Amino acid sequence: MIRGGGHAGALRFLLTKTVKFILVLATTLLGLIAVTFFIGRVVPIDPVLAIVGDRAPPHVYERARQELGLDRPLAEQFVIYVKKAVTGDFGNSVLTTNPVMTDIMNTFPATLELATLGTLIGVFVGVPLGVLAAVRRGSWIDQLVRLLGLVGYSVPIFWLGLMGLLLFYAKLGWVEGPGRLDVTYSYLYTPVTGVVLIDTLMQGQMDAFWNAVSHVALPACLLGYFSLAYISRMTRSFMLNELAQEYVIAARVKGLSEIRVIWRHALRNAAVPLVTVIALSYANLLEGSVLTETVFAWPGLGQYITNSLQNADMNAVLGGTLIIGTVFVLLNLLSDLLYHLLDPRTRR
Amino acid sequence: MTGAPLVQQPSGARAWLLSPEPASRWQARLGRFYLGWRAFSKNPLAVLGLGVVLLLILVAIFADLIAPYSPIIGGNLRTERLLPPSAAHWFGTDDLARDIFSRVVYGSRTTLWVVMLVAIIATPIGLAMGTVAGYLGGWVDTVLMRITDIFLAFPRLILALAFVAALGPGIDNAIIAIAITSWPPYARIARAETLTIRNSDFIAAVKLQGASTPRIILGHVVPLCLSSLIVRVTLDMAGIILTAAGLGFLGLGAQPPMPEWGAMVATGRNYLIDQWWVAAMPGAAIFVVSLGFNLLGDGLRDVLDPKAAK
Amino acid sequence: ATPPDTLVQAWTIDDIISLDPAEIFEFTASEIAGNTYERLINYDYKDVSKIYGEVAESWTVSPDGKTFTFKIRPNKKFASGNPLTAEDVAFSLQRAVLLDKSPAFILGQFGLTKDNVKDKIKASGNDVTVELDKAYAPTFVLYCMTSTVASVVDKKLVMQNEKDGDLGYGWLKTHYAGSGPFSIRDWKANEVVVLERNPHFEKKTPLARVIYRHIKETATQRLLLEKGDVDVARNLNPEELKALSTNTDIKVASGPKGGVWYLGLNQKNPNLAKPEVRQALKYLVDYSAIADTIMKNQAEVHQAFLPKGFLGAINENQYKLDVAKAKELLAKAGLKDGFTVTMDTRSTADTTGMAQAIQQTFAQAGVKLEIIPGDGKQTLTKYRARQHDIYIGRWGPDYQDPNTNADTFAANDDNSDGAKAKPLAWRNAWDPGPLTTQTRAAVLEKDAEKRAAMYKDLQQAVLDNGPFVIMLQEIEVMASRKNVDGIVIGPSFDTNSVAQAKKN
Amino acid sequence: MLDIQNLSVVFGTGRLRVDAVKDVSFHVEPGASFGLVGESGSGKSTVLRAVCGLAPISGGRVMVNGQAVKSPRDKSFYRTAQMVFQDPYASLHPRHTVDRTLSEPLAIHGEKNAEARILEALREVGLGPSFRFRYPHQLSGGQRQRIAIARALILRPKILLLDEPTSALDASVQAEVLNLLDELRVRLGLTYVLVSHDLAVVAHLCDRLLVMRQGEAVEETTAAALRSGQAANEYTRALIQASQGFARDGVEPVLV
Amino acid sequence: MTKPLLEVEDLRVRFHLRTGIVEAVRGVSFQLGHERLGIVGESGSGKSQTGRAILGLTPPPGEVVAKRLTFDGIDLLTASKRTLRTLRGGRISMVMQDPKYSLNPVMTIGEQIIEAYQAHRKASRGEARDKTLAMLEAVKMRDPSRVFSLYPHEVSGGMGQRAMIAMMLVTDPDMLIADEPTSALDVTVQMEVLRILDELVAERGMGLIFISHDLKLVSSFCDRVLVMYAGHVVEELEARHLREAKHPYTQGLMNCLPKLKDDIRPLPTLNRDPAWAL
Ligand SMILES: Nc1ncnc2c1ncn2[C@@H]1O[C@H](COP(=O)(O)OP(=O)(O)OP(=O)(O)O)[C@@H](O)[C@H]1O
Ligand SMILES: Nc1ncnc2c1ncn2[C@@H]1O[C@H](COP(=O)(O)OP(=O)(O)OP(=O)(O)O)[C@@H](O)[C@H]1O
Ligand SMILES: [Mg+2]
Ligand SMILES: [Mg+2]
Repeated sequence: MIRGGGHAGALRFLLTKTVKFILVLATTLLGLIAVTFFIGRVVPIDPVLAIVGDRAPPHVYERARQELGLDRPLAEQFVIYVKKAVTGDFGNSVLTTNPVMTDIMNTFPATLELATLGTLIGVFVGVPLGVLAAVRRGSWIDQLVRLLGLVGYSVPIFWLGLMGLLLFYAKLGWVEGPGRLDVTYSYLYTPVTGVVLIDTLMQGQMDAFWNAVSHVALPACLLGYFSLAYISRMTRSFMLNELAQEYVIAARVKGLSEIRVIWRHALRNAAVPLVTVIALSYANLLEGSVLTETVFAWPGLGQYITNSLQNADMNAVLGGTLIIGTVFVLLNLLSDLLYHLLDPRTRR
Repeated sequence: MTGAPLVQQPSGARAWLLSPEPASRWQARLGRFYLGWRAFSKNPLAVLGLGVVLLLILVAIFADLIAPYSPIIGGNLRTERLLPPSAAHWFGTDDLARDIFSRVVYGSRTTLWVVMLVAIIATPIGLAMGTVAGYLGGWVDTVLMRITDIFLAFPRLILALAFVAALGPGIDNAIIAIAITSWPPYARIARAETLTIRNSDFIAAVKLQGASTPRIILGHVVPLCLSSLIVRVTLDMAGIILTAAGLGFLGLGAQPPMPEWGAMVATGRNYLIDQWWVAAMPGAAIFVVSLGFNLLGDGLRDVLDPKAAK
Repeated sequence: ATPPDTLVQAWTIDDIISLDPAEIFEFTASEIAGNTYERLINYDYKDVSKIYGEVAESWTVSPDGKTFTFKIRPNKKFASGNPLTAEDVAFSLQRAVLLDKSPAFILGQFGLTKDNVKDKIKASGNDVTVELDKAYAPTFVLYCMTSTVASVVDKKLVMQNEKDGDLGYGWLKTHYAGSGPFSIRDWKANEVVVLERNPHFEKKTPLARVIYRHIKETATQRLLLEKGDVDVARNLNPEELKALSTNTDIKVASGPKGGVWYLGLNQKNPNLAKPEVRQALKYLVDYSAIADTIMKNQAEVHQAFLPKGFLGAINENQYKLDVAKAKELLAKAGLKDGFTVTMDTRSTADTTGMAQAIQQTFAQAGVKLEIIPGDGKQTLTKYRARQHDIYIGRWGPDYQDPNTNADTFAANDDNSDGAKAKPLAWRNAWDPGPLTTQTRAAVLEKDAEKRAAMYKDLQQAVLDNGPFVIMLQEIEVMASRKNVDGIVIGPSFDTNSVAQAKKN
Repeated sequence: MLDIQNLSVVFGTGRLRVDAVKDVSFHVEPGASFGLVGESGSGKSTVLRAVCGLAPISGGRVMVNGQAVKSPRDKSFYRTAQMVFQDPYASLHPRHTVDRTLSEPLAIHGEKNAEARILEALREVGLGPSFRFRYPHQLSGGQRQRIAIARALILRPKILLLDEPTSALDASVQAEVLNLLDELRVRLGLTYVLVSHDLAVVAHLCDRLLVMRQGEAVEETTAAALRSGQAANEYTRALIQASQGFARDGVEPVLV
Repeated sequence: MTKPLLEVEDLRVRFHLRTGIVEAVRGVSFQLGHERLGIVGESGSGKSQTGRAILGLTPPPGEVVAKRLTFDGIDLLTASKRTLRTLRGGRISMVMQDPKYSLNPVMTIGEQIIEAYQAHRKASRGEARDKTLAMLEAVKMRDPSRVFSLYPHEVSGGMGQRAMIAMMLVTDPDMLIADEPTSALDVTVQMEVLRILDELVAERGMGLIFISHDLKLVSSFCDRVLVMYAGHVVEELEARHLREAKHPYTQGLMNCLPKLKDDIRPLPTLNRDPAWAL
């Protein structure tokens, strides 16, 4: 009976959640559009120049300006922007001439690939490290985690990236260099998902797959390290909090093994806030890997947006920003859902 | 007057500080401070962090005295470019024949400026947004938090880039950009903290004494949010320095020839493999200072935020 | 490692915005067009004065100097397999004018407009005739015909992909319809351009494929080159090149390019408007030190606005760092204690490096230079609005004729703020006075020697009095693996050829 | 002094609606002491909070000193009625010294000679001036509760609302605080409304009391009636029974 | 009373803190047979630490020393972790103060009880489930199968505490430590829970240590009472003879409570003699 009620409750919960989510998404995106749009208009870069170049004769310049709609009032431009954006049309990128959506579809998988691997490393190494550090508070492993974290917070990522390349690629030759794939393999497969690892694997191109793995290893480990630094420290602090709870003592009183107490009872509870932390760090990797992408010649979204911004390619900037904003909100929702899944107290 | 009596009765001074019956506001405050300091100083890493930060401040103040060369005017381009570290140039010279040590020393000013300004701009914004939203609740909360979310959902570096692009490159604008992008997490922390405080009995008690809302927020809520915020800001300092460096790296931070560590590393990356010192020296400076702030933040957390230290 | 039949180049190729020759105006895309399209005529990379027919077999000029007739080679084919005819040539030229993209003015300066181009350019049999509005110097016309905008496109293929009367523009922006040694197989913005051997080209290329990889970081380029994961690195800096000189697997080749580095002094700034100040600043740049250190392998000292290799170029350098002289001049201008001035500087490594070197030598005479960094588009926007004090930048010629630089450095028809044309002289608010007329006259001078003399005069006038401190001429360097051979570094950016490149 | 008629308090709406107080009425004479007893969640605190404006009055009427209360309460109200909270560990601002805590109400109401008033207030609750600059963490639970009482008294209110003032304290400390409250009431002529779940405490301090259960008033009775074991309502009897200690069947509680 | 179940002699619990060493329990000795032993004392007197030390659950900076600490002949101080683990929950259990905090919030009550059972008895899930349901029934849960699948936050305090008791007694331990098992509950519910506890103890013949600060409650519930002050036992006496307590602390504790029946005012207060703490 209560089970049935639970289901109905869950359904209602999902429904209200969805409605709320759509509202949140809509307002956030509108806010994002507004901020980006007005930034785009106050940036002292002439977007027409990006299209026609410096040496274009005046009439070519004028025509391009009109085509961009820059001669209309600001408010009108904004309305047009929003109208189009709602239908998923972010216009064409000036720099690549492709529709911005296409460009994002091309660059986002690269970023996704890197960020996902980085987060996986961060989670699968960072969480156990954090747990161990909390359990052995004050021991060498705690110090190690602390040090890893502090170094991770303090080292410039581009420096570490180049040094990594120098050591593991140039000197030791353990991994492949910058880029996603050697040219030899570039045309052995057809891009489907855009994630090279998946595409090559699905098409049975094992050589290409291993080559891609070798390419992605270093940047992924680098991002993984940064996410690990964060996740392990947060895990540690959440675990310390949980380990001090009464129910942990109760679990020990029951005569459960320490492993079960820690990994099943305490971590299961620490997982609740941890989900949010992991989602946040994932979002950060998705948006913040511009520097890594530059160093590793990784044709990702971060580089795309930065490059567009420097060239006043506002369509691309807006599109990219909206995508990242959407992903951010989606991740928030996901972590929210997971939160509810993991924590029965929040299910009403 | 000699120092002898004091030396002989160190417990006297400590007893005074720790007196359970302080005789004045000052004694109470000092005692509290001393207690904090004692907890703090038990953590050698935190003291090290404080040392680094103090060193940064001292170096910034006395840059003129410390730096052996001009940070801006270089030597002979033909003979003094890209010299490795030596007795004459401790950290070597850069591509424009400038002494890197002197530039690092002067760069501490920029770094300090960045750190201070961001702290002064971002913390109050975050604090105000968070406490007001948390305390008032209702639609004020909804509106303020939605704004916060929007800024939070914005790719941070991109927002900073955009602001710098809009305001024009330069260190001050970079700082404003960083400040604008770093307040949302502070607002969230302040709000969360406020939510736990706002229903507490001591807030109800001042309400019952007829205190106005601004008075409650400023006098009673803010001081309690401040400590976790200070900790968070200190821990963020490293990230802020690195973001400034990242902006410098993208050419949007400090203006040349102003010595800014991030921009220096950015130049140095062109010589990374053979003239390693050009990037490594300012890079090491960034690292040390970030580490210092992190260690300090960690230590402060133990002192100010016993919850997190558990 | 790279495959033996493929040449991989590491280069920053993020400036490509179009692959349509009627629109291409950027360095990277120009080079790619140069290797994938053929033009009517071309010039010898070694001796620019030698012009030869590429698609044209021969050409004649009518007695009145207004009509050029080109005879097209028979039996040529496009990469698509379609035959290349006079019809295609005429279409290509008309199309460039009709589309009216940025480089269209190169043809437009001969009086070709949208309205008249169908009458002025005609194909008949194997011949293409082009009718001009004035009797221009033939060298001027021919040099213009060698530029990318005059590339021959495959009319049939292009028109198959026409949409809404756009002459196939939308399609060609990202596709290929040419007859050059290579064809463009793939372009992924900010990632890669892949060229593939054109099977229909007469002289089969030794390499099956040429790949341009977008690598932004020079250190990354170097690592890739040293590991053999690219064959050529295009953007290495002097230090990296120096370090590579000890690597026996790698060789470095270089050749001068048409680009010049200069300072533009805005005449709206009252200090800079003083002739003595302009002169003084020319004495306050340590040209040779910059060329030997910061810009080593990337530029050499050159002070006239026409680069080495152009008709009439002045190759002697009359200025060098002379602080005493500069101080004297400043004193004469009433600025004994110097003055403060800003410089808009693109925040790339070489530009900022030069700017800071200049900042140091300026300071020696009391001129306090504040550097305002910005990205390219940003500084350019400001420059075009005449809001700078000093602008440091590079100017590349649009075509191989001296008029291209004279027109921008020495001519300014309208110095008012609302002027339509924005040559460099205008951007610096400089009214060159009689120089404008002289520039206009030089285009019409048929006698090559006289014409050269006219340009020499123009250059000298700008050297003495112009608001430009021209400092350096660009050098293009390529570091490549030892086994790579046959890459030609031409005098302009569209003449770097990989057609005969091979790997041993 | 305090007159409550048909008070009801509702929190939230829809599914989240909680009827915390339903139709409760009682009246307290000036100088009297009135008790509210009941189990956790029965709405005792909510009644007090509704009087002070910390909880919404959804129905009924609250009169203080002969006047209906205004929402929001004005300053004169706060000078008439003050409240002491249950948990002395939570009701003092952890970063404020005793001095600051006590001077805050004086500052809000623009009172003069704060110095003297603070010292006097401390003396009233049996603490010396040496406590003035201490922080809460330097005080024991009983001392904190004294400070909370001092804070409530410093504006010289007529009514003191006491929300389980001793339930967080050890038995020995509870006795001290109860004695203090008793003495203050007589000396300052205060009116008390005391909330507690401990019948003995209520009976000790109050003359009349109201038993509450799930937001409703169960019965109003007197301390004397409790002592003599008279209770009309079964629930009240159960409370009395439970307060006697554990009773194994048939065995009388040892301590009475 | 034959051989005592638990023997404690000179038990000390020390905490090594930065500020020095805190001795929370200072030389506590007692024996427990199959009886109900109450431990009372004011807050911080070391009651809980005594209970925890017996189970070997003194939190990290703490250290336990004792002349003797045996359970059914097993030396708890030298026993291996393994042995301790089988003892804990298997033969010695503990019911803690607040069900809100001592039940794992993300596991259903049923799961938690099954887990406790399976940690000590080799049983299939089905058996464990049956046993759990039976146990829930034994603690007078109205609808055991419903409660089985509820999460801790979905039950009231009284139900939670009964679930906690079920969890701790499902393995039929020989000894139970109850650390303020009812102080978070309402008085009426408190009585119900105590009754259940009382019945179970009587039925199964367990030894019970009942920790509370409520003298009245302990004296009415237990057979014997230890009165603790500042970490040591100031007095040990039969519950029946509490009124004849000799120690002034015990007397003070009893007198300072307001009583329904007689109205003494002012209430007598406790005058702490520093000598008690020695
Ligand atoms: N702010 C609020 N929002 C929603 N419900 C509330 C709020 N405050 C109190 N309640 C509800 O009102 C009811 C009465 O609470 P109240 O605090 O008055 O009880 P009480 O008798 O004081 O109990 P206790 O003895 O535990 O203090 C409870 O069910 C409680 O959950
Ligand atoms: N982890 C710890 N570190 C330091 N001291 C501790 C620790 N845990 C308990 N103590 C101290 O040990 C003493 C006894 O604590 P204990 O919990 O046994 O008291 P108690 O009698 O159970 O009190 P209460 O009735 O409040 O539960 C207290 O003074 C306490 O401060
Ligand atoms: Mg209450
Ligand atoms: Mg206890």
